Amino acid sequence: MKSFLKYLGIEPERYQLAWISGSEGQKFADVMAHVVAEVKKVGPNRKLREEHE
Amino acid sequence: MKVLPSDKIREALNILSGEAEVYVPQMRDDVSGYFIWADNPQVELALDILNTYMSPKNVVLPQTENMYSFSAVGQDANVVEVANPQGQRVIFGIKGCDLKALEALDLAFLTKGYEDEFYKARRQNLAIIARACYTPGPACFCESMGVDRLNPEADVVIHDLGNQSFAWEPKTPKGEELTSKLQGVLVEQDVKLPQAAELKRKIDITGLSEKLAGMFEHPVWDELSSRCMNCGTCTYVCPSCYCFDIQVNTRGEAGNRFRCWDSCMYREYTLMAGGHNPREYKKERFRNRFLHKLQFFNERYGVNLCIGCGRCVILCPNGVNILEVIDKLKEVQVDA
Amino acid sequence: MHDHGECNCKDHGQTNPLVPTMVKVLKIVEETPDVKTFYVAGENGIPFKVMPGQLAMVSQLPIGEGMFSVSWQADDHLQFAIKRVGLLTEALHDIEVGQTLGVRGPYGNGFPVEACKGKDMLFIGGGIGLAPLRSFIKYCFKYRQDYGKIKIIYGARSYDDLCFKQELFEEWPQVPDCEVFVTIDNPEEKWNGHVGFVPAYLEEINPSPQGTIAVTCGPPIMIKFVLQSLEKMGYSDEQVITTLEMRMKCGIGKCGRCNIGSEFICLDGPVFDLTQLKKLPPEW
Amino acid sequence: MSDNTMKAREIAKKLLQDGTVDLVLGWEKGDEPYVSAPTVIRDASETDRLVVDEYCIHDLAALLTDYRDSHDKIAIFAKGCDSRGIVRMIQDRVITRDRLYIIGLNCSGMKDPNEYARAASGMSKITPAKKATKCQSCQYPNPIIYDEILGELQQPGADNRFAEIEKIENMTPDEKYEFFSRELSKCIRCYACRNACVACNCRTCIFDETKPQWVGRATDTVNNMLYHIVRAMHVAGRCVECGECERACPAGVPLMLLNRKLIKDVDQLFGPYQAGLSLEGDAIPPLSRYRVDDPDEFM
Repeated sequence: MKSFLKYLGIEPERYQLAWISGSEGQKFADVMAHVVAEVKKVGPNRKLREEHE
Repeated sequence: MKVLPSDKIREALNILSGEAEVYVPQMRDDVSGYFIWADNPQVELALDILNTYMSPKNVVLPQTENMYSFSAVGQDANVVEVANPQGQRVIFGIKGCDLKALEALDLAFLTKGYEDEFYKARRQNLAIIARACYTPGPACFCESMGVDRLNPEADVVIHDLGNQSFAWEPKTPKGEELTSKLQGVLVEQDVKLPQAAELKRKIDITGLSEKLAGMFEHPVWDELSSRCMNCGTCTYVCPSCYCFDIQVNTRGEAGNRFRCWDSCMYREYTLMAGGHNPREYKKERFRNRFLHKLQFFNERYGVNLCIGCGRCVILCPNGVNILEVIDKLKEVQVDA
Repeated sequence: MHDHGECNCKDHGQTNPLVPTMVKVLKIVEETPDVKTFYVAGENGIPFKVMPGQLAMVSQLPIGEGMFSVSWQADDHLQFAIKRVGLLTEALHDIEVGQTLGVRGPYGNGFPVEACKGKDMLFIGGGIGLAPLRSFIKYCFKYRQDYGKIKIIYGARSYDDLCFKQELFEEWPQVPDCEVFVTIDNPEEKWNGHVGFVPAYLEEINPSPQGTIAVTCGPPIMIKFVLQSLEKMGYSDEQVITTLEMRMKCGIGKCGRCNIGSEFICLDGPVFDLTQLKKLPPEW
Repeated sequence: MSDNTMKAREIAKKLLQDGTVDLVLGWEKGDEPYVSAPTVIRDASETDRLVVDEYCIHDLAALLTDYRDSHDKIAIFAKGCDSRGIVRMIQDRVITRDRLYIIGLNCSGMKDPNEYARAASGMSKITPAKKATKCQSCQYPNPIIYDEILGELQQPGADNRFAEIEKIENMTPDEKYEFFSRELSKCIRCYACRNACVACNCRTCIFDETKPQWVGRATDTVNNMLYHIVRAMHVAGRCVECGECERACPAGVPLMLLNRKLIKDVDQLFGPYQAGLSLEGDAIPPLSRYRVDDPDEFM
């Protein structure tokens, strides 16, 4: 899925997978921070969005 | 007679686009259809091909059309704004067969107790510049379906003189109005209209509608529908198929209700909430489409719904051919 | 094309027949575990007049629209009995009093109330099929003197599934010259009435076709068997009326899906008598 | 190909006469020389309607979904790609192998009747190719499974199936999105690609669902893209690359660019795998089974 979305032009940073168990709270926080940083770097998403006319 | 020279066509379209949305046949990659000229005037006009794959019905019945927007907050909701597609429209280059389909759509949308306001708004202020058809294609059988291809009922009829310039023949007051708007580009020339080629395909459907009335349970329908795969291609490219679906598009506390094309070939077209489906199987849906084309519409409005343009014959992936279907239906014995 | 009786479906609030007018839900009555009756009205009373058997499109704007028979048109409100089967009906069953809904209509030809005057009436209903019949039954009670003897045969899967129990067991049997026969599919302890399917029960009661009009509505399979039983019992085609159910989207005979042959259920129907039905292809 | 037609008719007549099968799924000529169309024949006397020629391009396996609930025994003609479609149908439990009598055709590449119809129609100026696009780089011209075989063995063509894919992969994200949104905005949602596809054989398709409605029916670019992304993902690992979706599309959307990308990914990520090549145990599509050594770099 990740490679397919990249193929369609969605920046890879926008679609990330992580396997975090319920007890790994810290890892969850780190992954979230990482994702936010990455997506901020890429900027607001204009793709696959309905433009309201 | 007035003539629109080939090098002035673009200019004429730009003039008309001043006060109206002008729909012209254009080629998008290898799909041709009727698109708004002002959207991309640089694209070549598809006037040198017989007809467009996508029929011009999207001019009066867009594939997706917003009906009304609403807001729904908590317990109360109300309609905010109802779409009202006013504004002048001109269709340039439509042929006699598609025009006859437009008449069938008028019957469906504007008669029998209710008028469809959205359709009416688009249809009423539509000026029609029709193209007389001198060079029919192999799959055309429009004359057997009562289409006058050389003299269609339009505001202006244009005749292709062979060198991409068109004889311009206004027919109605609206046509005269268009002519006066374009008198800067039209030139006066005496002109010889080309010789009309004969139609290769003729088919006689007299009495077919009555015969079909007694053939609902006939086993021929199994055989005819066996090759169909129930996709929606034939209904979407057909100029006279008009079935639509009403859907809602909700974004939080606001949204809009829109309508979009639908096809009787889809299983969920008649699937009811409780699970009952009067046309559950492919044969029933296939039969319903052809009966609607050749019998039901005729019984209800007195006109056939098939106008012989041949698009479904050309574009069906599995080679279902309405001409073969008609021949088979005529040839089959009805015992009851 | 059937005339619309005295109803004036042209002068409702909206000129565009596809755009709903807003109404508020005044009262919700729980008929059975999956059927509720909704009492709705606009600011100035009923949004439009409705004849028995006519339909209206009820819409919860963000969810969707659905066509329902108007179970009764009182002076100040409309009643819809709605069974929970799909996306919209599930949402409708979660709403409370005060909710705003969209309504448009009335659609369809409705029952031939004039033509049935002076006749004995036989109503045969199954499950939620009683909802459209109820509009005609209450109309007959309202103008009781215009109609002869009334028999109501009604069945459902179980006791809980019987709709309008209060009217069925208390009110309607008190109406002069009106008999009510109720059955359920399989026996239950707290039920000592008749047990069995409606078509079988109908043949058991065997009401004479003399001067009678039979009106039936229910699941398609029940209608088909009831029609056979009525024919066996000597009812001529003109004496048998049914109201049918199809998927409907526009309600004004345009979108093309509710057709039986060349007739549209939402416009030329939903009420047909057997002579008309027999002319149409058996596809409903 | 004409002696194949003779043989095909004999086989079909024999099968119908001795009751091995109840119906024959093959092709018959339309009223134009370039039209061969699928047909179902149940009566032995009508088998001379059958034809096997260079326009018999349809994957007849796609029509098997009409017989999933019946008990008919079916004789079906199958080229290389069609036989992979039959494997797909069997693995997806649409039909069982014993109900099928497969008449294999070693295929040297077909012409696309639709392309010829469009060229002859006067509605387009394309010149029809001698060999249909879907047959250009065909790797499996000979049927994978069959009960009887017609024609000589064929050699597979050069394998440049993924040339286009690599070209797109090297584009920038914006170029890629621009390309696909333009191509997919042409889609008119007629679902010919879904109905022509042997891997799309669900009883109730996700796009017919209304509770909830996953993909809107509006034909704006986003809904179209969502439709094609979801459909491509659903057939990922199961698509037998028969090319019927692209051939059936009236709007000319290059659907194989999506499917071939997923075929390449599944092949590389989940071990060497091509769909529909064998009915043995381990040939189950990789995305339909779990293996401990499946890649999971996100763990």
